[in-house]
Amino acid sequence: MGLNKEQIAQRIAKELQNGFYVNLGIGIPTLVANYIPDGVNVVLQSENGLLGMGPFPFEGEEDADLINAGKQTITTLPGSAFFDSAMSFGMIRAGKVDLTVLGAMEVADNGDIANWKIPGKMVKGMGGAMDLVAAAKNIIVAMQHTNPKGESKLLSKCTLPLTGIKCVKKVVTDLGVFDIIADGFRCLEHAPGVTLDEIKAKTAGRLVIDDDVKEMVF
Amino acid sequence: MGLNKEQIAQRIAKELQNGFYVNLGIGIPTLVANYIPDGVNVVLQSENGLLGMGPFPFEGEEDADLINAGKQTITTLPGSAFFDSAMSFGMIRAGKVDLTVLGAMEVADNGDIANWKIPGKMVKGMGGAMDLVAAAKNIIVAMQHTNPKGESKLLSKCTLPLTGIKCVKKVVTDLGVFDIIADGFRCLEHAPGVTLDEIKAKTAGRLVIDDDVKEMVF
Amino acid sequence: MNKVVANADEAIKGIESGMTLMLGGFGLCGIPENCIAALVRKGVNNLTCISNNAGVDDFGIGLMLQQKQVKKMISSYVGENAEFERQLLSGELEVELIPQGTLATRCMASGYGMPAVYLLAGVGTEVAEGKEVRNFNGKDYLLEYAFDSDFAIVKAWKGDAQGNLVFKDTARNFNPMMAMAGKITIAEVEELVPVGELHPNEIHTPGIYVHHIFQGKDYEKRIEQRTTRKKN
Amino acid sequence: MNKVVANADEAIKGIESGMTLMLGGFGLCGIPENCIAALVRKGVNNLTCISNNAGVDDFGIGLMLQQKQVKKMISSYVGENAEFERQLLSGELEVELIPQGTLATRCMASGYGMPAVYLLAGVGTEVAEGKEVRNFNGKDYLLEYAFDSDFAIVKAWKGDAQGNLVFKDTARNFNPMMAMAGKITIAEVEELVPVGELHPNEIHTPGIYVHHIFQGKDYEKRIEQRTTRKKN
Repeated sequence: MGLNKEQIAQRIAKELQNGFYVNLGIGIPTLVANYIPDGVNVVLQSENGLLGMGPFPFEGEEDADLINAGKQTITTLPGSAFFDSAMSFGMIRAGKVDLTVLGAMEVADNGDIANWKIPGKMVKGMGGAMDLVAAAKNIIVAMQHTNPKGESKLLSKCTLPLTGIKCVKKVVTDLGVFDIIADGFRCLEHAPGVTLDEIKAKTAGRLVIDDDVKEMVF
Repeated sequence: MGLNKEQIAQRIAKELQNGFYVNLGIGIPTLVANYIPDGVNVVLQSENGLLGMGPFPFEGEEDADLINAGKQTITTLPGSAFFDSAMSFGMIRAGKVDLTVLGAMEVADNGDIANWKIPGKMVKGMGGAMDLVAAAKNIIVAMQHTNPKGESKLLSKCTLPLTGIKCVKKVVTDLGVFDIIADGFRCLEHAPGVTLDEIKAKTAGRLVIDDDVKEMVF
Repeated sequence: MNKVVANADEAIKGIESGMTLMLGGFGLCGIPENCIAALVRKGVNNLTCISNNAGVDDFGIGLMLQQKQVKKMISSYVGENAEFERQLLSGELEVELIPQGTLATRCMASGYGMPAVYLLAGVGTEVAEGKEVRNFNGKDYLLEYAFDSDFAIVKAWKGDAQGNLVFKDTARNFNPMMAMAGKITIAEVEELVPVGELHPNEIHTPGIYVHHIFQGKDYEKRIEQRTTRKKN
Repeated sequence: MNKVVANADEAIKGIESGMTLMLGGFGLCGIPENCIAALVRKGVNNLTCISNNAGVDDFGIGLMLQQKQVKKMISSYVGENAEFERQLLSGELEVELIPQGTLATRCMASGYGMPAVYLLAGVGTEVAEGKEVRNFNGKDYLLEYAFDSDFAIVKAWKGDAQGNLVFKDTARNFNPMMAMAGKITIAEVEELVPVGELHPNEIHTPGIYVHHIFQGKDYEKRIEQRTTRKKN
C-alpha cells in the first residue's frame, strides 16, 4: 500500500525541531505545515519574501498582495516579517534556513536531485529550487517512490537535468524513510504494510538496509 | 588675498544643478549647503544613511540618532529617507549620486587625489572617501591652494598615499577654479584680487591658462 | 524634485522597441498592471523582458506575449502559461531560465554597483554551463554578472513625488531590486501621497532610484491560487 | 521562538578571548552601549573588532581600548581617539583600515551568502595591495571577501522576542548588515515590544538573523558634534 501524501507529510513533520526556520516547497511539502508536532515551534519561510507564514485566510479575507511561493493566498502570524527577494535568498544562501523540504522527479544515491525540467516536454523553470538545494543545511525530499510508469525515482544517477548536486540528506517516500550516506540510500523505516523486498525491488540506486529497520510510527 | 572658506563653498554651490543628488564631505564642502542657488532643488545624501539632509536642529532639539557623516546633529526634510550603510554606498557605487564635493590634501594634474593619510603622522582612515571618489560621476575638490607651509597642493603627482586615481574633475581653491583635462589643471576663473602670476607660482602641476580666464563673480 | 507624470502612457514614453525591460512582481503579485497595459497599447516589440515570471495567458506579461512584443524572456519560472509554451516550442520566443535567487541578486548587484558576484545556485547543473566556477573555502560558486536594463518598471503600494516607495506584504518581492537596476526606473503606485507622509524610517526604496512615478488606476490584482479555510 | 535574555551579561556569555566581534554603529550613533559595558566587565581580551569606528577615548569601543581588550581593529575611520592613536603608534594595536562602503558590503556579503564580490573603492591605492584586480566593462574592481564574525552585536530601537528589529534614523547604519553577518547575533534594543507589535512591512532585520535579544537600559547616547541653529 504505502503512505498517502498526507502521511508522507506527517512523517516529515516529525523531523522538525523546536526553533527551526523551515522552507516548504510546493505540493506534499506544503502539507507538512498541517502536522507540526505539539510543543515544536518553527517559523515557515516563503522565498517570495515572508518569514512567519500563517494558514490560508478565511473565505472572503484573501489578499492578492499576500501569497506564498506557490502563489496561494496565505496569512501572517504575530512576529511575521516581509522582505524583498534578494534578502530572502540571501538568508537561504547564508544558511539561516535550517531545513528545506521539497519535491523531486529523481534523486540519486549521492544526493543529486532533479526536479525542474524534462527536456522537450516541460520547461516551467527552476524557480527558487536551485538556490534552496545549493544552500540549505538540511534538505529532505518528499516524493513518490516510483513514477506513474512504476519506475524507481531513487536512482544511481539522475537522468534528468540536475537541480543540485550532492545536497539531499533524506528522502521520505510512500514506501519508507531513507538517509543518503556514502553507501547510498540507507533505509531507516518502512511504511506500514510495505515489505523490504518491495523497497528493494523499487529502488534502482544503491540501497543499504540495516538489520534494525523499523516500521514507521505516527 | 583669495577666497575665504565661505566663498569657496559659495562658488562651488554655483555648480549645483536642479535635480542633483549631492554628497558633501566634511569641512568646506559642508558649507556648500548654505549657498544653494534659488530655484535649484538638490537632495543631499549623507553616506551614513540619509537622503534629504536638512539643516542643523534648533537648540534643544538635537537627536543623537540623527547625525550626518561628519557626526554633526542634523534634521530631516519632507521626503527624507533613511537606509543602511550597504544601500548608501550601493547607490554611490551605482552612480546614482550626481555630484560629490570633498576636501583634499593633494590633487594631481591627472585627477588623482590624496586625503586620508600622512604616513607616520595621521592615521584617521579613509572613511567613505575612497568609495565616493571611486564611484561618483562628478567630483569637485574644495581646498586651499597651498598648505600651511605655502607649498602647492596642485601637483604633477601626489606625494601622499592616494585616495583615488584619475577621478577629480574640478578643483575650487582660494585662488581660482580649475577643470582637470588631459593637459592638466585648466584655469577657468581666478579669485578677485588674485593674479594669474600668483596662480602660476603656486601651482606645481601642469597648468593651462586660457586667454579668456574670468574673474570669479558671486 | 517632482517626478510625477500623468499616467502610464506618459511614464513609458521613452521605451522603444528592442529595449531591455525589468518588470517587478512575483506571479501576478505586485506587477505593474498599468504600465503593462500601456506597453500593449504602444505596441513596442522585440523587447527583452527580465521578470521572475511571464504572467498567465491573459494577464500580466502574458498580455505582451499575446501581442508578440517579447523577443526574449529572462525568468526563473514560466509555468501556467500556454501561449508562452507555444511560442517557446515554436522557437518564436527566446528564454533564459535563471535561479530565482540569482535573478534577484543580479538585479541587486546592478543597483549596488557590483559588476559581478559569486553565487552558489546551479553549480554542477546546466545553469553553470559557460560560467566561471571558483572555489571559496572548499565550496564551488558561479560568477554571476549584474543585470542592466534600459527601463525598470515597478509597482508599489505608496509613493511620493520624490520617488520614495513603500511596498505591501509579499507584493514587495523583486520590485525593490529592479527599481535599483534601471537606467531609468518607472514606479506606478496605488496611492500617491504628499511628500513627507511616508515615514523616513519606513521607506523601502529611496527616491534616488526612481525617475518617473504616477498614480495607477483600476488595479485588478488578480489572484492565481485562491486558497482559503472555513471558519470553524 | 523566544530569544529574549535577561541582560547584556547574559547575552555575551558565549564570547571568549580571541574571538572576532562585529559591533554596529557609526561614530557613537547606534552603538551597543550595554554590550560594550558588559564586555569591559567580563574582561575578555585579544579580540578582533570589526566596527566602522573605534569610539572616543572614554566611550564606545574606546572603553575596551582603555582596558587593552582589543588586539586588532578593522574600521574605516578611527579619528577622535587619543588612546587609540597611542596604542597604534606603539604597536600594541593592529589596525586594518577599509573603505566604509567596502566594510558595509563585506558584512552584507556574508549575510547574503556571497563569499566575495567585486568593488570599486581603493583601486590604484594602497588598499588594493595584494588584492585581485579584475576589469569589467573597462573599469577595474577589487575582489573583496565576505566578513565573518563569531558574534555580531547590534543596537536597535525596537525589537521583539522573535528577534525582529527596527532601527531609528541614522542609528541604523551598519547594524542591519552586521546582524546578518554574525555566526551568533546579539541585539540590544531600547524597547522590547510584544511579538506582533512591529508591523511586518516595517521590520528592518527579520528575526532569523538574531539569536539573543534583550531590553537595554541607561542609554547615554552621547553626541559627538552638537551642531545647532538658533530660532530666527
